[in-house]
Amino acid sequence: MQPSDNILSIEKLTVQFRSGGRWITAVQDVNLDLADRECLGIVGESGSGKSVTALTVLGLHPPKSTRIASGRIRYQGRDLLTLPPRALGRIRGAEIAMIFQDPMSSLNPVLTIGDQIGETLRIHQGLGADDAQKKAVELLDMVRIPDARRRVAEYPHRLSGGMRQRVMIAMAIACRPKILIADEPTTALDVTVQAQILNLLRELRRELGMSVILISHDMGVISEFTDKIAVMYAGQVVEDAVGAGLFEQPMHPYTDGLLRAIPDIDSDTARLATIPGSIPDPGRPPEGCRFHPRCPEAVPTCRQTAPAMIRLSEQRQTRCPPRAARRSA
Amino acid sequence: MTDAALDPATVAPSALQRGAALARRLFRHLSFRIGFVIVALLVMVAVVGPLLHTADPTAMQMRFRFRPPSARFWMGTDALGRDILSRFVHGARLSLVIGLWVAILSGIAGTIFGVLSGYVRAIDSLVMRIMDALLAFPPILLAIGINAALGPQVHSVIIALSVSYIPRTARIVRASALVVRELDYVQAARISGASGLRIVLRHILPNSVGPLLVQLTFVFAYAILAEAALSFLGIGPPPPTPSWGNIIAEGRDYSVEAWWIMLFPGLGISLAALGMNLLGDGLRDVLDPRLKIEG
Amino acid sequence: MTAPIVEVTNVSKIFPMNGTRGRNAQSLHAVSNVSFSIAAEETLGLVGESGSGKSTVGRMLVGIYPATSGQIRLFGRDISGDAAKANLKAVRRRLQFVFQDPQAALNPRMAVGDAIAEPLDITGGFDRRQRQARIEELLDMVGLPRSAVRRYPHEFSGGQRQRIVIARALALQPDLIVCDEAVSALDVSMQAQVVNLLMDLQAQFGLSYLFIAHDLAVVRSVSTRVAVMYAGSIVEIAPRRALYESPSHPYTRALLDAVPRVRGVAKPREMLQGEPPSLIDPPTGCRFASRCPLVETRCRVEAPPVRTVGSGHQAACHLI
Amino acid sequence: MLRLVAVRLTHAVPVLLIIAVLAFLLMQLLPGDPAVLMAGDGASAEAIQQIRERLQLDRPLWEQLVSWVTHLLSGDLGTSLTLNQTVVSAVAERLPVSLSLAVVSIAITVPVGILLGVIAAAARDSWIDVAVMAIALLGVSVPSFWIAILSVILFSVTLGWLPSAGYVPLSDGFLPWLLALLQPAIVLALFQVGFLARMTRSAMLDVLDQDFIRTARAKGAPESRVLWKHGFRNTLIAVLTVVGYIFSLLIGGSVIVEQVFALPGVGRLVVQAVLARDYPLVQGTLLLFGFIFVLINIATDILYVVVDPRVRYD
Repeated sequence: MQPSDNILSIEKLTVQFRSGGRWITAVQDVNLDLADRECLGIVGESGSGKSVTALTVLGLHPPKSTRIASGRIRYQGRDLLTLPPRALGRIRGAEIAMIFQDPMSSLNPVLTIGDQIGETLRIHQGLGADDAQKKAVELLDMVRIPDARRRVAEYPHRLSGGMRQRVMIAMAIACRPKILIADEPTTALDVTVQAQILNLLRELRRELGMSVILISHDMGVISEFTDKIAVMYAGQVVEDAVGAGLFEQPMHPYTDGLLRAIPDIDSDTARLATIPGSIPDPGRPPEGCRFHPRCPEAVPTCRQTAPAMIRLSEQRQTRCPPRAARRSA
Repeated sequence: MTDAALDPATVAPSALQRGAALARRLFRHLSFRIGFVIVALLVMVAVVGPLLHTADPTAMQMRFRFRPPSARFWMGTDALGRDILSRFVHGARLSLVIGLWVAILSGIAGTIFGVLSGYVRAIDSLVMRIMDALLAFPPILLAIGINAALGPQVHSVIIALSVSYIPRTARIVRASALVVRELDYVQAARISGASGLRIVLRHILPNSVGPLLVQLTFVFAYAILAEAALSFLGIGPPPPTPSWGNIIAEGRDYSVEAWWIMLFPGLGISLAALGMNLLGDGLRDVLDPRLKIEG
Repeated sequence: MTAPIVEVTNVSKIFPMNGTRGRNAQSLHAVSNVSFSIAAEETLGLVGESGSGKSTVGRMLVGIYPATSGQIRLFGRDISGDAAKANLKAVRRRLQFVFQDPQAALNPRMAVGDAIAEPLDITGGFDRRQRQARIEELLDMVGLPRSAVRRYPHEFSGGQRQRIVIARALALQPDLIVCDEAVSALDVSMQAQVVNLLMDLQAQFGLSYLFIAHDLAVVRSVSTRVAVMYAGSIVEIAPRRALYESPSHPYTRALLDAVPRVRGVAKPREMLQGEPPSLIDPPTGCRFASRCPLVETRCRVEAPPVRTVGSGHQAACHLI
Repeated sequence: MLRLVAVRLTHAVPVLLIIAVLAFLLMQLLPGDPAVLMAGDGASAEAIQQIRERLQLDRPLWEQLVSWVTHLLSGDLGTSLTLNQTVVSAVAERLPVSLSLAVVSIAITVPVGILLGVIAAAARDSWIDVAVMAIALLGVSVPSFWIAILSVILFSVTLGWLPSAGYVPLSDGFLPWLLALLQPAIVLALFQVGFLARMTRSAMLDVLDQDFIRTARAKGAPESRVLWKHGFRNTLIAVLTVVGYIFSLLIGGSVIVEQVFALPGVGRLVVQAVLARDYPLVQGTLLLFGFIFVLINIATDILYVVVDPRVRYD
């Protein structure tokens, strides 16, 4: 794949947190590419580093307790990680926008939703208060909030969770960004509302021609929404794939285990498959492959050498050498 | 962390080890460290001082009036020729004793009122109304009033200041009782049929200790400041008693010529309050980073 | 078949709203006219979206909230009537509850051993040795090492904490455990472990569960029968296969449709618009009428009757 | 809004009543015979009897209480034992001085305290934060009467910039008034600035950790906007609460500062009253301060509604 195809490239990103006087690696050596108008899904359990990766793109990680140990994030020929704050500020919200998991706490409780949507426009397009308010009404219409003219003057606490997430989306698309990063956008919502929000995102993406990075712990959401998927475990991408191949033939034992552990809504299961053990302490990741203590397929080398990503085809990569070897054999 | 807890081979740390671990975390906190050193020094001065420096704090030696600090009188002498160092040391003892008693008394009473109104809904509004009314009197003024009623003695200062800090302490305990009593583990205890007393003793009190301790450290600091102010106004322990506030009040008229009289006790008060405030900051950050307690 | 251990008949719960008294007093109709039963060794799954009242039902069952009207009988005793207090006390030992958030369900200042033994301590009658032995037995049951006794909750991960909560719930050998979103806060891999543990314990001790959850797939994997709640009412109740394979209420169908699937191609969606009605002033007719794709005039006026669709399969809809 | 004010005022009535009873009971706390204590050492039996009658101490407790509250309702706080005037007129005479001091001091405290707190929070854990917080910590640790004396030595005695004592009424001109009050007001403000700065910082740190701050940054909002519009606006409830509390600190502090700077205010009156055992005067002034504080609390509660749309009182 040529780099020029990609609107955003995360290259060898390693992010560390300070905890108890030590630097702990939260994200290690992550490589991800986002092509124009593509939807990239990042899936993983809590502590896998998926949200940290997304926050780092816009420099929204807490600056004091976090450091970028290595890596580049290339966007339009520039490295977002080395951009001065003002230049990054011009990109945030205007070219790359983001929505978050909890629409309850992500909106400022003391400002009206009109103020908050309009603010994006006032910052980036220098709109006056009245114009911003007018645009806010249009945007509320765009995210299918009924009675937008009245709702624009409401405070967030008067809206339901689904409505608030729509407001967040209105805020994010106000400046027609090229990239939308959605960090667990439907996790806090009910399943029927989730369906509405995902549908809205799908339509807006088509209408505005956005590229999307969707982060979720829900394999179902990722599977239905994205073109390309990266699976993260303990700070690393363990497998990535273009298309649905990942679900049909996982190339990493972790992905495999995760897919088996999900109860199936379409059949009666007698007993769920499990992944033994629990997620490793990020302060003391296991030697060798990070998944080996829980892996049913581990061989001696897995305990000693930390594997790198292995390219299997144009569409697929894995961090599991035994599986890669078996496939090529 | 999770792996160690699961590993049957590792032994769970004892209460002593847990205490030591907490102490280590506290001492990693710079504020706590500085505060601890200051308070420890003052406690040493107050406890050991009178044994080493045996000069009588009330003995007047007219020959030695207004002596500046020297090898013989480290902090100089006052208008009546009394040794300031000796008075300073006794003042330190008095300040710390008053601070400690105020913290203990207002802590006990505040906890009782706080738990009662936080847990027993029926009396909440009555107790809180009374606390509001008490809160309406600024501590110094309330202390002045109570002191006026009880007469100028050390114990009336202690009672007065304790009473004035009860409402704030009660509010803190009540606030954490209100939070804890709605938590799932209290619900679980209720489902199992736990009595109100058990819930208070096993669940609410242990989880209010942190905020309470932090609050009481600040109360300690304020009590020292308030006692000094009362003494300075002449409403504290009566004059011959060597209290820091008294020394400053007596030295005030000579503050330009004999600056040392009021300098050292002032430094003493500031250091004591500073030390306790620093301890409080450290405790707050370590025990519960989300706490916002002060006064 | 023996008598059910739980019989809930026409139960409603109305919460007075805070701060509104007198003339414009308002109240929240959290649960309206709910009936179901649970047999011994059975799991009844209770699904619904947030605000559907499923959690309130669970809490009424263990006596956290008294029912406003209707009857709740546990093990043959009425815990909603005049002798509610005495009857609840009599059955308390046989009831337990597992909460959603294992973080909040454990007192951070109480060692794991003491937390597990709390029901024993409250009931009394266990000497030191018996208590210790029971704690160790319980830790074995839920798959935690005995060294956990003197540790504190913060030393454990979410999944392990949920095991501790389950151990505490098992302490007095209850017959019924209400699991309120017991695995919702856990990651997929932890969730599967805890679900399997709950199933194993049920087989071992003959437990009954009321399994409250919003995750339809998890509910299918654990339940014998499933009830679906919407806006305070049960709209459909059926044995699990019947409910998932041939749902008859339009809401159940929409709910099942809305779940994103990992495997297989997504079916064309019949997507629900809007959001559930306010329960402060609930609609008179069918509560689902405002969002129902099949809505007719009578749905808006008349509350739908409960109809039997198949064996043990009932739904409240005019159109069946 | 008007209804809200009315509701809050009715809620305050029981508190005000309790305050009145407390002030009354304070008198009853006196060990032994209050009349003897008040008359002072070596007073004649007639003098004691006179005081007893004047204060109605010979009547049963509840009758005294009823009479005290009834008089209170008609605005009668009794007569001073030492000043030859009613308590109300004695207080009214001195109130302008104390109010002037309070106004100047608050005018210094609020902007400075908030600014320091916000700056420290914005620069969290940097040397700026450490320095600002060290200053704030000194503010809440150094006794004001001591710093007052040191300040007089420096600014009045040595440099001669500011008057060391006395009050100039506002009617004599704004500048002389301000000049007379500047030094005491600053000394008085030190503790409160420290207090407010510490509380503002911790409230800000709390808010800056919230998700909506991240949203604001994700929008591309410049840091100053994030800090003030999104951060500080959400601390207003906490800051308001502290400012309300600061009024009570201010009243307490003014007692001390008025003493040091010889300002003829209410605070000084209280101290004189206590030292002279003029109990009706002590009672009356305590009551006044209590009432003021309750009114300030009501004002704070009402302002909550203004600054935060989520707060509603029904």
